[in-house]
Amino acid sequence: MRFAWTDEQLAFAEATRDLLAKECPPAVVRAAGDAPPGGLDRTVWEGLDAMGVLGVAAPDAVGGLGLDETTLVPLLEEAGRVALPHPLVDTAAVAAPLGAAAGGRLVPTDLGGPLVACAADADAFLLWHPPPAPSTPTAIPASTPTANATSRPGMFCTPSDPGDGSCTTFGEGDGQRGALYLVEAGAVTVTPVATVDRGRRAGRVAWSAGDGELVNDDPAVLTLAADRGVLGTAAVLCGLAGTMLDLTVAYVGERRQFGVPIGSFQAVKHHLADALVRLEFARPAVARGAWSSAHPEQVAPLVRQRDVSMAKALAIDAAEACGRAALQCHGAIGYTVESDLHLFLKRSWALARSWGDRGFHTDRVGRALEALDAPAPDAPSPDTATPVAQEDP
Amino acid sequence: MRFAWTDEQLAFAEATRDLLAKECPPAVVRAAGDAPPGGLDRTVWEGLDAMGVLGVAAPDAVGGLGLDETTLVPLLEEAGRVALPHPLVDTAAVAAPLGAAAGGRLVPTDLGGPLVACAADADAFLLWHPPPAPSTPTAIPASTPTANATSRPGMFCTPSDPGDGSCTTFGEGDGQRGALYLVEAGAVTVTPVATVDRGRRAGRVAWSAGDGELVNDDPAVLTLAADRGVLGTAAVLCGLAGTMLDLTVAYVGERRQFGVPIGSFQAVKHHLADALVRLEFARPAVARGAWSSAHPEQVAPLVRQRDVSMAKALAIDAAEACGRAALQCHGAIGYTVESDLHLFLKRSWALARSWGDRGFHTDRVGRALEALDAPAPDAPSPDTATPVAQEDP
Amino acid sequence: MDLTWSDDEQAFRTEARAWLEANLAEWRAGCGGEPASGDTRTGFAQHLLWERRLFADRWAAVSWPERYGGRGASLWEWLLFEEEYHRAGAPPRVTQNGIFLLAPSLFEFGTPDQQDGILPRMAAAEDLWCQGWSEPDAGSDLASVSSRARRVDGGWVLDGQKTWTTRGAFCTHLFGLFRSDPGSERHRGLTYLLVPLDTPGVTVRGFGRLDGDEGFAEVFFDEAFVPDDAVPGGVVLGEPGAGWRVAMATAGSERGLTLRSPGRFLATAERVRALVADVAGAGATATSTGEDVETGRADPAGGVWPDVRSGTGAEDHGGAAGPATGSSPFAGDGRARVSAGPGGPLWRRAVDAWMRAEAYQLHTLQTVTRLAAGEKAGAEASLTKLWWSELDVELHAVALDALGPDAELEGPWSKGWQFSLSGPIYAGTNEIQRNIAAERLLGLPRA
Amino acid sequence: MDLTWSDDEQAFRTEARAWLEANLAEWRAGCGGEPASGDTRTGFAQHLLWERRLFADRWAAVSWPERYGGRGASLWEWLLFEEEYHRAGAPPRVTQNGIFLLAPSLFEFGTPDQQDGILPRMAAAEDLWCQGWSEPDAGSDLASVSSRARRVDGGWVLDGQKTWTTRGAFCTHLFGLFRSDPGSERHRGLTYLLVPLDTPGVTVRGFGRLDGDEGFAEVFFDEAFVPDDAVPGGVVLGEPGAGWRVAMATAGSERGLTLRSPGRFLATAERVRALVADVAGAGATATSTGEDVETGRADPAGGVWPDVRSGTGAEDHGGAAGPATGSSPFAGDGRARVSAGPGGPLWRRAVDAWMRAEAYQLHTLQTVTRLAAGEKAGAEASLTKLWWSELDVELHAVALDALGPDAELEGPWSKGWQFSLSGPIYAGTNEIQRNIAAERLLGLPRA
Repeated sequence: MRFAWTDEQLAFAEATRDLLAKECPPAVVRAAGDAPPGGLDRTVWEGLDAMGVLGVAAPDAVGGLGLDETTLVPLLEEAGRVALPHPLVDTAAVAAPLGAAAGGRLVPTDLGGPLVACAADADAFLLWHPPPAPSTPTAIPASTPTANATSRPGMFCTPSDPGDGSCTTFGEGDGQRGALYLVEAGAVTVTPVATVDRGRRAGRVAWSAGDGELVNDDPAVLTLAADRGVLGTAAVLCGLAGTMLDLTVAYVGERRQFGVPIGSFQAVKHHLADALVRLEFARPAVARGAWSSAHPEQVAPLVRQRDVSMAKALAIDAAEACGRAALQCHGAIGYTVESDLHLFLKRSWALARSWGDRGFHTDRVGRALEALDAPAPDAPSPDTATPVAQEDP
Repeated sequence: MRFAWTDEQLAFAEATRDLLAKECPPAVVRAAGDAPPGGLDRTVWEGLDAMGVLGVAAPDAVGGLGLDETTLVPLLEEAGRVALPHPLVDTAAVAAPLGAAAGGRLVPTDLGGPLVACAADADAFLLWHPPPAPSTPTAIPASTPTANATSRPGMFCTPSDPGDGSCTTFGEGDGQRGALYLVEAGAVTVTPVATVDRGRRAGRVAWSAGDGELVNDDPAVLTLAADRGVLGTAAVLCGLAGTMLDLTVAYVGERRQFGVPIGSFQAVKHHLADALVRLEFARPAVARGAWSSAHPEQVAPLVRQRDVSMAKALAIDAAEACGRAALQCHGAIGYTVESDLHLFLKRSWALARSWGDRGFHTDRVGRALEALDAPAPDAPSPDTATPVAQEDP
Repeated sequence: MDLTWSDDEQAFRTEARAWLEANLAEWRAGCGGEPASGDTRTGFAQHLLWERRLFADRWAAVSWPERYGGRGASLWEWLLFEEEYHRAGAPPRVTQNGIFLLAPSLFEFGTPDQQDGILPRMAAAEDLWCQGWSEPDAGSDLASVSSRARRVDGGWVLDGQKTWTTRGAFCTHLFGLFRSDPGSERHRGLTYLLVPLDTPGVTVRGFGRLDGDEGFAEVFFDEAFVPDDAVPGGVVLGEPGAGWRVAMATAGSERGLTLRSPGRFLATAERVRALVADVAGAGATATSTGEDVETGRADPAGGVWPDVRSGTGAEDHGGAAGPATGSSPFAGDGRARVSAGPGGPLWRRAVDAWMRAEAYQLHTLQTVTRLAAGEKAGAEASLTKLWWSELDVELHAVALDALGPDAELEGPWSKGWQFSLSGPIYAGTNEIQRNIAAERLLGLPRA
Repeated sequence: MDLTWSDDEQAFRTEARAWLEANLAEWRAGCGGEPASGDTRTGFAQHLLWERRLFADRWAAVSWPERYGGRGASLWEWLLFEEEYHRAGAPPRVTQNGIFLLAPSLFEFGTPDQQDGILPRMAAAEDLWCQGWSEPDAGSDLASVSSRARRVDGGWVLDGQKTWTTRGAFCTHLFGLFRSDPGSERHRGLTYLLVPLDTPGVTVRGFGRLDGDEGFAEVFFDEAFVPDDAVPGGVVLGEPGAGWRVAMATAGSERGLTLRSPGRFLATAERVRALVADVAGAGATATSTGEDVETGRADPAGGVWPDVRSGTGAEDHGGAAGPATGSSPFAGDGRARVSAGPGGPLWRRAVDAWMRAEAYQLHTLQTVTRLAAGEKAGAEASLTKLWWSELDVELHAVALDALGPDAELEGPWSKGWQFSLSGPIYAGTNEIQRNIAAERLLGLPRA
């Protein structure tokens, strides 16, 4: 039993933090929201790629680092801390680790290149390799069957750049469920949509699955990939929460009213202490979600699902508590786009309801608990064959 | 439009408050919890009877004052303020107003006598006239049909005195629903039960409905009677909440820590301000519940149900908020039976879940709203025949 | 106690409702579609057309005397009008800060000349007033105002800066507090001044609120000379040096009922209930066409997101027809529907919020009864502000949870959510209100 | 990162579980039924039998060295033991304040003689220790302690009063803070003393906690002479006058993991989930035998309490057999069942509370990892205390809401509810904890 990141993991996160601090200050996030189609600056993305962050969890056979979620999650929390406007969860957590599960064809062979992948808001996602290879296939796992699925547009994505065609997203399937398709990029249409978080550069997607080729329909593979999106989003939310708290602590230490720093008022202290509690108890849950995801040989899929959903649920709480406390303690200045706070606040609203909202994940945890209870209604014996992680964290 | 108690109503409440302050200080409430069966002191009860409080809402034809809920509710709030250990809601709000609806036989002819009536925790209640007329009939509206209803014991009551046979309560019916029965008192068995609020002197009741005689099975009458129990309990909860707040304000003004009264700390102020808000917004809802109940000619039953359930829901919130804030701001001294706070706190816990809990009444309000929406999904026209109170408070 | 409206009041309501219905449709048509936000330059112009329409038929300030463009309506009628206004979905009043914040002070402290000269043009939306109270260093601590007003021959010279001035970039006039006694501290030595924004030396810079709209402004005063007759009747409201008392009267209005009438929240509560009912109904079709509901339920481990599509009680809310709405399947049609259906977590939150809105209405009726009996509004306004501001946040939070992943789309709900978050901050933060409630209503000792 | 237990740890858990199962049954049988509360005189005696049983097989203080009656267990094993202890439903430890509050200070500050003389008798429940910190005027403001200790030849003379001393009426010894330097203020000049309660001049008066049990005591000191050798190794822990530092080490223990291990809350969370599942199941029968479900639903106005018996989704949780439990029909079988069923409001609250308990477990594993690496526990203990105390209240609130009108019955849940309400108060109120968290962890300025 040792519940802590390794020194290597911490060092990687710190290096990532240094890069992001330099290349992704709030000005870059603002610029991402304001940039016209095709105009997104890629400096930080290329820096992350050069550091190997995009391919951390890609198999080393294809040039990735072959590491797992316990290395990736701290990096994603760092991305959250700066509200990175690029689709890092989608790329590094969802797309890259799929590897051979996607028939070997989805894994970019040149991780140094402009791999962009994206997923959001659905049990369907799409991976896509952008120009200069315009005919590179796009992968889309089909989603819930609905009467009008093929003509129904998909939901938002977090494209790196909807304008120049390098956007990726998820779409809805052709009536088949839980299958990974390859679709020609040209068959996908992305229409930017206006969301509260302009830095996400979200788009609505329409595509015709008729153009697709089935490459994998193993539900276990697809659930695992989606769970990585959930876990990654939870990590990003913790990062956002941490920054909102830090910004506020700095502000209330400086801002004076009634002759004293407002941070000396008990009401302000207690708001922020309550927010800190939420964050400090969410982070271990996210870390455990990483461990459970990284150890399929010891952790049953149902336990992993429970753990990543719990991570998301508590990370949502943390982001909500930190966001509300931050805005209230900033007062009017926080209620403007002149303060940087709004960049993190709006991202946290969007991500709280992406990849499943609070109610969804609560229900998922509860159902997993009931399913885990079912085989042995009395307390499980310690020497059972049940994976250890099922009864102990 | 005039949303205020009349001067007469306020004067009656003030007189009641004076009597209760004199005859029902905390020592009397403590004594009620400690008194052996048969040993309950009746001084305050007799005083209330002498003032006409028990028969406020009884028809004047039988010696009551013939007034309605708008006079009764302020008196019940006063009873809550002192945690009166007698079944005033059951007697004055539920039993006395039934009048002719109970076939004329349930209305005591001597309101100056030891009328005791009681109802709790169920859509069933029982009225009973105690010795020296041991064969006076008891009225029990039968409750939910269940497979084993006749043998199933009823729930708690708030007896005035279980030991000497003068206790009354509700029971469960004989498979018929929503009917008012007369049952011989001797057919009822009351077993005292231990509850957190000893001052309620609760008992469990068993009876055999086979001995009963049907006197009324009009659901409208029985719902109205039960709604009066809900409304009365809401008023009592507001009174309890007010006293808990007052006790705490006094305590935090006196208690010094760190060289200052603890009431000067912002954390304490904000706890109590939040509690006060809850109380001050619950009280108008309870008052409206009284008005809606008192004006059947203007208020449809469904609207009345919505209004009394809303009153109970918000009164529960107020009592909970005031109780939690009171205990926390008292600190350790509040967490003892030496402080009087516990008398009010425990009563509020019991009443919060009697006559329907928070979830029950929320659901009832929501269903009433949907039923009221149904006939006219668009906004109702102001000149419709719909009773005024249905669209405006 | 009498909770019925008189025939006259009913007639007033009927007239208001009919007028609003007809005029809203006409106004919207004139805008060529849904008008833009009143906190943008384009939208403000559109909203001025609405304001002038209100004024033309004497609905701009119903409680004012007829000679100022009002109807001499009672507070009861004002409540009815507000209820109808919000029920009809009429737009936010861009004239609000003049009509609801300055005007009450003018009625109480203004000279007849000021009242006669200022109020009709305010009602007509010819003069557009913004509030100049907050400064970079005077927010919650309003008494630390440092903008200066120096008395000179024939007028005042202003220096300093105001900020967070709502719609300042679009207004014509500002009312504000200035320190007129240079040696004074805190509440003393402040003067309440009425200032045309086209005064030389006054510069206005609009900036973005949380939602990005240019709803705020900074106002800079650089040796700006305001002649005594810059507004009719004179630029000082009340006595020079007594500005704090005048301002506090306005603060009472802002916190109390005149700024945020219950009708606003009741209307939102009904819309939230309708939205939740939509979600409860919408999922039915999507789920009932899915063939694997039972599978997903029996085996939570199976499938990609088995529990998304199962959901308890999936069968018992059927009936709604037509295609599913645009909700993402990730939101869990089955789950969201159960949560939004009768007795579900989201449904209960909507009912709860409705009760809180209704309680605000009742509390207001109680307050108006007292005011009608000649009592004064006092520190109770702090309780009111705590109640409606927290209620508004919860109402919109329920809506966002009902929308699920759609919640982040720009639209009325996301806009309303962002606006609701300002409620616990403006008009005195809720922390300040709790202090006031504890000290003035409960009598707790000051620190 | 490694979240698996070693084979040795697994074996330890297995041994503990087997021992607890066998011994709890034996002990309960020996009590002749369910034992009384350990905070009553009768119950305390029964619980001492349990304590001695624990000691006999070296389970009383597993983390202590073997020579003091422990097993030299690691913190990991201690966590496992606690988890098994609470999962088994073993009783509250009446020796807790000695073993978990005094002992850590003894290990850190005690002399070998004190450790050798005091610890084994503590583990054996021969000496029973209570905490003497709070005084009538020193609660949250512990540094204002005014009980006096005067140095005399061969010992100390004590005067003053301690209060809210848990189980003081049943204990044999007290550890407490006394002002030994008469001119000193606040944290200075305090001495940590170990005092036999049978010392002449010491009077103990038990009084009732919120639930009425005699779980508290006042302890009066009236010129009580405590000889230096009244306890083995001497009655002063640490240096005279340096009592604050010793006490704060204990305060850290109390707030931190040693007093309230995660196993306690995980066990409660599982019981709450089971209770909610019972409610969800129990209603099914009652409703399914009612013939008027549909009527009630179609016409909410009909019947006495139509909505009590209808309830959404009444049909889809059927299956549980047997007679309804004793719940009142007023609780609304149908409604309560829906609320408690999967996805319902009560069910979600139970799942939420479970997650919070599980998060506490995870947070603790993280803390123990740090301690195992040689780091010191610090102000983070304030966060921990906020978390578990609020969690405990919510766990019991969910249980009470599941029980409905039965919640007021005396029993384990109402007892647990009352006890949970002390959590935000004792061991430093949560208001004090928030101050500490804000000032020491976030670095906010002191007032």
